[in-house]
Amino acid sequence: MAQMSIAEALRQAIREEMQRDPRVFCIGEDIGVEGGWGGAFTVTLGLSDEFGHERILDTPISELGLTGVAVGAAMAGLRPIADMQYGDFLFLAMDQLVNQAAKMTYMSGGTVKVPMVMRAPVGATRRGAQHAQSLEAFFTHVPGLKVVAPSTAYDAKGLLKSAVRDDNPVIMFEHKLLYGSKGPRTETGAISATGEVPEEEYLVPIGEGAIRREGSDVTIVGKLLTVYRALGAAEQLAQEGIEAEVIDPRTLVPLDRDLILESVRKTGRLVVVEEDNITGGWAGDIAAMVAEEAFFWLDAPIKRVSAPDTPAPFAPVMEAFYVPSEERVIRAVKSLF
Amino acid sequence: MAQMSIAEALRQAIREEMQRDPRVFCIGEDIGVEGGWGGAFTVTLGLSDEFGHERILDTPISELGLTGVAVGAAMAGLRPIADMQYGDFLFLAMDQLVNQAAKMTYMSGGTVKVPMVMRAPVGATRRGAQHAQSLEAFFTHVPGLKVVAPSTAYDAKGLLKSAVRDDNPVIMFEHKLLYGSKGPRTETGAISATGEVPEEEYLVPIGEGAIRREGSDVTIVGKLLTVYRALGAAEQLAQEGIEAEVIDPRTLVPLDRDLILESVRKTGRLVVVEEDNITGGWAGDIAAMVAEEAFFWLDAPIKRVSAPDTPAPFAPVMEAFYVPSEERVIRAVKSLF
Amino acid sequence: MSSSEVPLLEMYRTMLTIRRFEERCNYLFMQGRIPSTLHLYIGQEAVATGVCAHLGPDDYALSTHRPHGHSIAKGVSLSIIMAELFAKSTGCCLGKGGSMHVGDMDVGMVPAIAIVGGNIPLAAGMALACKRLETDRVAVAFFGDGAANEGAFHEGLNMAAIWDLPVVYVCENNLYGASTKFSTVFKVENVADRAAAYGMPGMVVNGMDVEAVYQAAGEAITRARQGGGPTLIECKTYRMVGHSRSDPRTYRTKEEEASWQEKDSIPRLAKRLREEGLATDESLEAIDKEIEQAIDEAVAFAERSPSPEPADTLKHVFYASESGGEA
Amino acid sequence: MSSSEVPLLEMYRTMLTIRRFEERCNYLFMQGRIPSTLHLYIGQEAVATGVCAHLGPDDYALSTHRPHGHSIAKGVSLSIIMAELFAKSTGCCLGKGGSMHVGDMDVGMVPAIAIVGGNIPLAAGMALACKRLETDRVAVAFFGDGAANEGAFHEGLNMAAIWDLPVVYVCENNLYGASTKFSTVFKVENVADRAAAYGMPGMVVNGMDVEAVYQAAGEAITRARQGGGPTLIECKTYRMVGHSRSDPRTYRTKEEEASWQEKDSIPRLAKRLREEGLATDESLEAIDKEIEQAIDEAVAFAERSPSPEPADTLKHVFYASESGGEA
Ligand SMILES: Cc1ncc(C[n+]2csc(CCOP(=O)(O)OP(=O)(O)O)c2C)c(N)n1
Ligand SMILES: Cc1ncc(C[n+]2csc(CCOP(=O)(O)OP(=O)(O)O)c2C)c(N)n1
Ligand SMILES: [Mg+2]
Ligand SMILES: [Mg+2]
Repeated sequence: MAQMSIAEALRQAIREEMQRDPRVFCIGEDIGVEGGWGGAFTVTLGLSDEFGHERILDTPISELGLTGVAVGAAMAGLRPIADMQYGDFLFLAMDQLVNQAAKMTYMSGGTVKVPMVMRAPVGATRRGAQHAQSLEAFFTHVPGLKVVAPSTAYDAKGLLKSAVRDDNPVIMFEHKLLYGSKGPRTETGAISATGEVPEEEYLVPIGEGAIRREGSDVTIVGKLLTVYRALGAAEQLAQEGIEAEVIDPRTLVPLDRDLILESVRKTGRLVVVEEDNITGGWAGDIAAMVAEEAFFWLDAPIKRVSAPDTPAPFAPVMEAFYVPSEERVIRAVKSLF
Repeated sequence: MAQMSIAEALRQAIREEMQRDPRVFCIGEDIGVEGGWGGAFTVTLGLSDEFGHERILDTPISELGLTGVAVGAAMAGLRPIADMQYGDFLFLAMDQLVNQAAKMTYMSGGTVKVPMVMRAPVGATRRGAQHAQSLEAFFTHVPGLKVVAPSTAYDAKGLLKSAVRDDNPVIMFEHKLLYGSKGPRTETGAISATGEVPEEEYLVPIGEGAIRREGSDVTIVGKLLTVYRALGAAEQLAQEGIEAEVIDPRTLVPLDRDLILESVRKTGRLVVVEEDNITGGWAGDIAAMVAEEAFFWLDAPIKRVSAPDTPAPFAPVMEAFYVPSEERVIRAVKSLF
Repeated sequence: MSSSEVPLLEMYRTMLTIRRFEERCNYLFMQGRIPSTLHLYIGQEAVATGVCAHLGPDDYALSTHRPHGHSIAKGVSLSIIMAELFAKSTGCCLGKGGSMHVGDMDVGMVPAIAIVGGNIPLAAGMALACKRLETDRVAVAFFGDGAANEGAFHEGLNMAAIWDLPVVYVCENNLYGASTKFSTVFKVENVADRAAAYGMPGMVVNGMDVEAVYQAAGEAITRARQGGGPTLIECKTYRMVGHSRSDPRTYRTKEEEASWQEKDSIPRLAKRLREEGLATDESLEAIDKEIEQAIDEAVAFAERSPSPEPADTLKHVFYASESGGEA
Repeated sequence: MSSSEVPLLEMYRTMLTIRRFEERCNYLFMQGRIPSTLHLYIGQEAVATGVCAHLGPDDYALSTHRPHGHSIAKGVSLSIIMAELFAKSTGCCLGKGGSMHVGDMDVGMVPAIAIVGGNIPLAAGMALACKRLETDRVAVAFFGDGAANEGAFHEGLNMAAIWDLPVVYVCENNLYGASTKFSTVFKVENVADRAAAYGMPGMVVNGMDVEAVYQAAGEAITRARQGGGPTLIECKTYRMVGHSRSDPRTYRTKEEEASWQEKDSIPRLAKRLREEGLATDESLEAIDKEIEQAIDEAVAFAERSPSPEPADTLKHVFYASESGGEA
């Protein structure tokens, strides 16, 4: 098996899918420029040499337009993988995603399909409020979209391949601090999510979560970066005799509800950790589901460990306050006992 | 006291604020055209005769642009009230609202203010999926925005006046079926939200909820149209001996959390009713807050009565299935006993 | 192009079908038998007709909130359009879409997009697919003057231009975007003047003259098919009815309406047909009867069709290869 | 305008201040003393300088992800910019904004918008306020060639035009949007060619010649102040450094870089000053020294300033009249 960073695993997934299916192509800003960077986070680096500029299609700075082009291309028989340089710019393309891509199959009575992928990096990395947001909750709320959020190289590759093959629009959120922890374009604070990726073809099915650590005392649900915060917290809690079960849903829509519900029925306690602002976040939605479906198994209130309700601040000292830390997870867990 | 529909009450609020403060102006599509309709739902009808076309400013069909113009005008000393013909088009303007308006004060370290109002109609009214959405959850999740959602004429006027005077961006959601139930542009299924509106000046403060009906057995939280569904359900439940307390938060951000929490501590049961899709909706956020803050007072799971996770269908028979009914509220309440 | 090559009689039939179909829609709407709202195309028939005459079922047409005319011209069956307006399960969108989303991919009519300007980048994307899949198909997007002030117009036309996509943009300038007069929101005289900003050819055409539309569209569509890239065609036209339901049209003058009424494309073409000896009063009368009959059948179909079940709401959120099923 | 009316020496000082400030930023960034990323303005100094020379503190300037140059030219103090880059609580945004959001409303420099094109409608709105409040203020938006492909450009310029707003749009065409070459995403030769699509005057200017920029900006700004409406000025320029941190610039050739290096606006202006007898080698040297000293002071200020407290994160989400407090 090969060791790969998430950026490499995503590149490998794109390469394999493009080799397999000539209809697959990439579209985005600065993704295939000769001598360029392969997108903002190197994911498509080198692919235009391999596949040419028609299939690694560089666009003007036109987020709504390039998204609309992807939607239209998907409707007419191609399978686009669109690249948003920063998730924050999805707000410019939201009409095409929410009003067009997500609703086309439904509005047409199931006759039209939109097999496209939109990839978007999220997370705070010292660039201030317009390059830092976690966008998941804006899209998990949209019927007709599937949403995936890999936290490991294995999942990144397997989920992207599944997303490309899905006949529906799939948004993949990627965390900037997880792309890789080496190389010139690495982010300060990056975490090594490098892992083993099989040589042979595999898919990670959309809709299946993973238990990252088993435990019997409390369930911690995280996603993307906060999976690592949850795991770090779990290690420390174990030293104090609290065994946390850590769940990484991997897919946010459709959600593996049973995995979470079964875990909570076992542990009786739930903490949801995410980098996004607390009000209206995805964490609240998990809490609501559990408060509805597993209420009688709960021994304690449901806790959310999220960013506060502020835009992302620039100064590293404030950003560290903003992004949930292991300490905050530990404190939340302990408050339930 | 005068009897007014919500559309009339909003018009009155705009008139009074424009008379009071020359910096206040309206901006939007088809809002002040001579011989036109006063916006899609008559709210600004006649105001351009009174205030002229400079202050009731008709724009091109450019939602992002007109929103950006409002943000800029607010930053430079005016107090715009922007009009979105249908809430669904906010997705086109989302970058200006989320990345610019909501973050400007924060990013500037508190030195810049953006005193603007954005008004947007929501709700399903037989026009299909692109003219039907409830957008609240997309905006309650954005730090830096205030969000109000009046369900009565009194609140509509008082909240809009408060919104105009607020030094922050405020989004007002208005339900199409509540504007008025008479006149040529009335919607099928409109509910009369006509009510008494005092002659003398008053404000409804942003951030204060209202108890619409007292009760001791269960708390039902609704907003906009679903306040009326909740009240209808409560009447029927009372005949079966269940006394429901119905809460209308009126402001969604900042939320009157104590009003809801106190009610739940009293009743021990919570049902949240809204027209929006269930996953990632505002109802889930209320549930999460209560599951965190009032867990030990709860006697039963928290129920959400929402639209299913589908786009809004066109056919009236499906739309009636989509929008929460009194019956669904009643069923949800009964399931808690 | 000599006039003998122009399918004048066929186009007459299409234009009149659109006109009569919509007159009927309006009548049924007034009677309360069609729910919701309607945006009628009456007055603009020559545009859809003249353009779609060049398109086959494999070509794509994209429409807006005002899609009945384009759908009919593109070959969608009257019955499934009418059934959709009646909110029936046999409608072209199974009752899920409604008036603003009619379409039928089987004849290349993309379910309409009611977000003004939203179909413009989509059309570029479909054209990109036509090109990549090495077909000679084209995509045509219809939209209004108002749509040309949307950012989507700018971004979409630019991409179509830089990539030489086989797409034709047809702007139907009917002088109003809802109640807003063209001249109050444009400082240029023609929408087509904007084509130059993208290095794209622009054409201004009399949209009340179906032959002129046919001619211009033919040129642009041929260019697109042959790899010559996109064109922006502006058709000057007029909507002879209200923008949508209950529009008293008091934002424009009766004189203006009358002056455009005189330019009505259908009597104009009828006159031409008679002059060319292609039709007589009687033969035109016969066409009208046939059309009314086809519409009667469409209405009957719609009326006898079943409503969807309430729980059908839950279907088709995701695409399933097995039609009707859920993924 | 005779050259004696042009504040050449002042502009030289501004341009050199921008250059030296950013050279220092780059050095400090390499040393790890500035966190985050930086988009440097080196090479484009003549644009900000020539335009802002016409603006007073009551006029508004709006910038982008590359805002240091505009801020300095508009009169923001070096110390509070540097402190912001250092993420200190004395920064112009109290450490909340960072490099991409520097600004200072006290001198009319709007905190920068890092969403490409996002400042274009905003500028129209600010200009609308200038007009309505019956001032003779203007708003100037700086943006790149890349931004001119955003929908925001289209919608913003159109509104500015139809309402004759006192705004000047300055497009700094540095031939690249990030790594993307201008000619691959535009089918027109000049961004300014697009002005015609809005019925707005467009100008193409040599952005390496501060006098040319000064001249053109003066004309446009005067027109705007006098109620003559907006202008789109395109300045042809070049960024002589990478797009942001760690950009090896391998998407362009060394020859291209060298050819623009020869056009560098600062030596060009120095030469002119000497020729005109407005400066000597010694006096220019003295200016450089003064600038370095001012930058030293700014760095010292930034270094000795305190970091924000972690919990300061929670402040300023909403505006409060009492500065520092929460609404
Ligand atoms: C993005 C968007 N903004 C506003 C509307 C509301 N609306 C529907 S039709 C219309 C006017 C469109 O004008 P035009 O593009 O000229 O088309 P026409 O109606 O004249 O055919 C408006 C404003 C919409 N559907 N979508
Ligand atoms: C809406 C948006 N899309 C993409 C980006 C990422 N990005 C930052 S700078 C840049 C290039 C901008 O090019 P241009 O407008 O020419 O300005 P320049 O960097 O050359 O000064 C890009 C794509 C962004 N910040 N905002
Ligand atoms: Mg029109
Ligand atoms: Mg550039």
